[in-house]
Amino acid sequence: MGGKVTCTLGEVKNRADFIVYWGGNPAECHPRHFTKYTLMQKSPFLPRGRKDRTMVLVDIRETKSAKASNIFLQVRPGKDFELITLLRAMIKDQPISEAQVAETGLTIEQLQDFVSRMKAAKYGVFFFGMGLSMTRGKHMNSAALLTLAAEMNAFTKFVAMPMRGHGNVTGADVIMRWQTGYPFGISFNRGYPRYNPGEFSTVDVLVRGDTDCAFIIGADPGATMPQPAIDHLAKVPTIVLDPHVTHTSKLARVHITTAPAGISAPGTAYRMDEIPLPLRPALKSPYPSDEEVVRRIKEALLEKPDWMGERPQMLQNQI
Amino acid sequence: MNKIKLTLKKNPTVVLETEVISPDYFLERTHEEICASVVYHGKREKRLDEFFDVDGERSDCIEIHGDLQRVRHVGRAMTRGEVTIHGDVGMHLGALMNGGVIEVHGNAGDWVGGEMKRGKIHIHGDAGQQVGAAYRGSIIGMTGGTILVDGNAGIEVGMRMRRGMIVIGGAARDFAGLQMKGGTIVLCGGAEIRTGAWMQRGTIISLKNLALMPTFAESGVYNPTFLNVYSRHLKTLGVQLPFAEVDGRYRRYSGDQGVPGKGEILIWEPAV
Amino acid sequence: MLRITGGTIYDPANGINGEVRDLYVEDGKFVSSFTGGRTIDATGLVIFPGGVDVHTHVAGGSINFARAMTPEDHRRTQAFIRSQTRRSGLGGMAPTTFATGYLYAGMGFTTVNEAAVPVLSARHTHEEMADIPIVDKSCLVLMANNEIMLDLLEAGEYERAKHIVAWHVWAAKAYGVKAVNPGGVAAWKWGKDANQLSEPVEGYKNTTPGSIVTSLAKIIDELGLPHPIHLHCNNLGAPGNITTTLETMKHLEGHRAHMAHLQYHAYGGDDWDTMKSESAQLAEYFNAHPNMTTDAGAVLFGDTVTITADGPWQHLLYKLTGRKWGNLDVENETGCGIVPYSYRPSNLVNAVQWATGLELLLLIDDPWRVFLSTDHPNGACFWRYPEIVQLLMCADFRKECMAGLPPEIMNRITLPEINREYTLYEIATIMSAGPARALGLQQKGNLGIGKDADMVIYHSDKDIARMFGHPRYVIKRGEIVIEEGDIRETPDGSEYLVKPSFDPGTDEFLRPLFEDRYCMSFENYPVEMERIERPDLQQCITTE
Amino acid sequence: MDLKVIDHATCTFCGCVCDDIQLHADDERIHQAKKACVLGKAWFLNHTAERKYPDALIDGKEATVDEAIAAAAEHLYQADMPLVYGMSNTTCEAQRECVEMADHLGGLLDSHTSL
Repeated sequence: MGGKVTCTLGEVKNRADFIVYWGGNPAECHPRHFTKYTLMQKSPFLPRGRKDRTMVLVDIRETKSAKASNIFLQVRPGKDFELITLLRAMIKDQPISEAQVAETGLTIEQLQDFVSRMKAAKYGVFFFGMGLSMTRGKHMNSAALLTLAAEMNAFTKFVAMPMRGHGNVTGADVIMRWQTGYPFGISFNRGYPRYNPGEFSTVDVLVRGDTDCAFIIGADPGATMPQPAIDHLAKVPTIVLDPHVTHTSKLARVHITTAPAGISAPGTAYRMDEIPLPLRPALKSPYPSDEEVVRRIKEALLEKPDWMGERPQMLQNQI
Repeated sequence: MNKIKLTLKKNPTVVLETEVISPDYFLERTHEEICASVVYHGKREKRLDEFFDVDGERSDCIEIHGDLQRVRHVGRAMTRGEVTIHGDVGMHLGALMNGGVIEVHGNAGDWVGGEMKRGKIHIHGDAGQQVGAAYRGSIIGMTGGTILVDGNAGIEVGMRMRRGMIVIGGAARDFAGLQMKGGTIVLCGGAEIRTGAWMQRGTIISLKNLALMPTFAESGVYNPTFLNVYSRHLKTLGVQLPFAEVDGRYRRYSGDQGVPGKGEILIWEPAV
Repeated sequence: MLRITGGTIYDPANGINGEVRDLYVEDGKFVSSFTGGRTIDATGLVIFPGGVDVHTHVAGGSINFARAMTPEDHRRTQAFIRSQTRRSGLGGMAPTTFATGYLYAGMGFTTVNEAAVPVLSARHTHEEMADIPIVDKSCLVLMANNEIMLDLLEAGEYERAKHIVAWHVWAAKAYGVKAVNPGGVAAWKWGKDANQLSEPVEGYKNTTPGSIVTSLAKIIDELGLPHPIHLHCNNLGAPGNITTTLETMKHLEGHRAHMAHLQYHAYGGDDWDTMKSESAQLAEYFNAHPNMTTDAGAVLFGDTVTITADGPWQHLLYKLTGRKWGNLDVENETGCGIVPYSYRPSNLVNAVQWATGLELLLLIDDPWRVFLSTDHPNGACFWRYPEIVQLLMCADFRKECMAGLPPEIMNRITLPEINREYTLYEIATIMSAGPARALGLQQKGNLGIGKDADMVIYHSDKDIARMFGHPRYVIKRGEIVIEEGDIRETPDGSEYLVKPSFDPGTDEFLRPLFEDRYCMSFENYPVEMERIERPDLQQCITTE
Repeated sequence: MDLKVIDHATCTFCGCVCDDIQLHADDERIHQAKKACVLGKAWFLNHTAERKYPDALIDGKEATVDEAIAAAAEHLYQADMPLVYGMSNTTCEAQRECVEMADHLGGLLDSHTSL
């Protein structure tokens, strides 16, 4: 069934001697990842720093990150899932032939070498990026790598972590989990949280036209989502909170300019390994913070008549 | 036969959740009670008759007319009776079903027969994603019953299913039989990629050639007698499964080695 | 102002055992009397001080990780629907924060102690605790595998280590110190475990799990933390671990200590096939050593999710069950493993665990030293405590349950020979007065004048599980929060903190080590006081 | 002019959330972001305290924040299935308000993760 085996970045800094980046380009997208956490740091366990660590990059093209790596494995586009599943078989000594490996674009020797290095590692870590999680297969590609990491623990210590982009998306994930039990893709329409990505995830909701009012904060779907989704945002009343007038603001009925987080709005943000950090704003903004605006909208809503009516306090059987 | 007829009279503007449209729920209820059944239009509680004309009462035989694409959870957890839909229908049709029959003259949305236990669902058109699949985080999908889809189906057909049968008349998309633990999937029109990925046990039969995962190993040709039995069973469902040696043979693959699993995929090779 | 008249009162802290008395509440505290105000007629009803959970996991990185791993459980559990004044929530194995408050209060608990806070995720833990309504809270910071402290102990710098511990307690805004598997988590990070109390910890020459335990207990006593060392021993859950547990207890002589979830540390046998309960032997030692308190960590049959900072144990469970597994290693201190698990009566190991928890509760004589817990969610979910109360109060019911166990269990447990039945007074002790005293929370678990007016009013009922699962009223600081199962109010609870004194130079000493070992700025680590909602600073004490 | 120096500032541009940045700022803008990477520098230096945009827009026309809050609340209140989406580039404090609002609205709640 697999699972999720992960750690904080300090563990990587102190212990990881085998670091795999899969489908990501940290050199350009997370520029300090190498220096702060993975490659360059020395620790009592890895006194020679970079020399004590091996880095592998698995990607479909040779990005700038390949220069930093000891080993670059160029996987054929769309074959990550197959490659990871082959590795799952190989670590368990299943017979795998050259012919089976061919479609991944790699050789059996490359995979055997990779497997033996993984097993020889004292502390291995997979970091995976959008090249894995956003290509065909999506969450199953991530699940595959998480499962491989979990299974590697039969041989040595191994963990996996997504390379989250976009500032504080991790914070949203963490907070939704403690308040609702679920990380994203939630509906409260029955009065309690329900979860079903594909059903309640935003692109699907917008493309099917399942919402009649959209509140957008800290994101610009008008610039990033598929056109049918954007069309629906333009069709329904859309409300945007953002430090800039964005693409989405331009098709929205209401835009409110807010102070940018960490620049002029204080608060907390979670790092990709779910460690919270305080923000220390340097500027005073002429605009209110997101926090203040959302609170005031919420208060305005509370002043309106209750639309929900009598419902039981608790349900034993959810839908 | 006594029957309850529902006709959609007002199109929902957002999703309409109608788990009350179920033989078990309607069976002991009067016309007025059925009309007053609570449905959810988005977040708002509404009466069923705000959206449907209701004809009949106290029956476990339900006939529905209209475009129900936005109508979800029809026949949820039903244990008996019949639901017949003339038109398209939305997600979770017959999810957690434990008996009875659902027939759709049209297309169905995602999660048809999700985690169903017993009964039969027949979609004459296409079905969405996750036919007979497990919901997020569940270890087990469908555990029994039959799902027939005459048209095409989306990704993750029969994901984590343990028992039962799914027949896709057209083509399935990616990950058919993902993490399957048992049961049978018949793919009459083949499938896109990653069929049988991470399967532990169970059987996938494809009448069209498949691009298989590299972690499936060929283990011979096969004309097993049990396919004869399958074939006869499928015939009663209106599905033709070839099994005579003169017509061709099945190539057998086992996997998924990544697990490692003992599932099998049988691919039909017609005689030249 | 609220007066409760005619109730039968069980208030062990004041030696009141089933006497009919009136209670008066003003400004959230008990007072001697007044006139006017609202009256609750409690004639024929039973009154306890509000429940106190000394050891639970309800907030922070690990339980939140468990929530992420169990969406299937969230779907099948009870759902709390939001109202104009109340947030929605889901119960189950790892309830959401809001539901955690509703469920605890719903069975009469008004104070909970979150038992494991990794140094780095203290800020996160406090944010979650702020979202647990109704109950008052405290939390314990994990120290026993802190590499900076271990290095100091290795170098013989005991005083400095003490300052480091005190600094961490305050930086984490914790109430005490939890020690998990001393030395073992550090080893686990290399895929190993520390099993022998006297063998040096991986990477050290002199420091052993035993020496860590003794030093930390001494440090905590000298700092005067109101709650002693809260110890999760090595070798959790392993057959034959009684030896480790007894040896650990010997290392604690002369110090106060709270032994967490003792059930998991009371096994004999050599392997899973021969595993048996050694609760009698353990209870005998424990009874003779009043320096210790413990909580049961009882197991109930059914589904749960196991989640502990004991990574090695969790990996073993994963291998045994083949189910989902999560693991989260936090730098320099802790790792936590998460595995969904079902305890089944037909499984011999589970049956032994079930019996062991009850045996400890029944064989430890002094109810002031053994407390009700399931190590939520490890042994069972906290909202199943009423079932344990029933098992403790009804020997016949226990016998009924034992009839369903595999016959070969009988020479592995002593439960069938125990006829003790808890009285209401004793239940009030293990559920409220005792844990409050062990935590050093003098205003809790006590219906005396001036104490916090937290109480629970039960119907007198022969069906014990129903009586304790469905109180008539639950009153938190004088406010009726639950009435006949309905959630009336959801006030915010306080958070208890302590500020042990440490050398002001500790910051300067720690900064370079911290920045070397950790991956965040030293200045960004300590949780600011203003981040704590309703802080309640407790005084340190003098111990002899 | 003397610049104000902020130590241990936190950059929220990417998921690394580096918290060792030293910012040098006047009242208007950040002039230096020491230790920040090229992406972080751009992030810090491109935001200013200027009033570059109107406080709020309603149907494309400038409005006050009060008016916009009232309009937003009314749209959300009237909706049968409102959606709250995004929450990447904002603080946890704002995210908590968003989750509470979605809970109260009985709506959909989703983040960037679902993409």
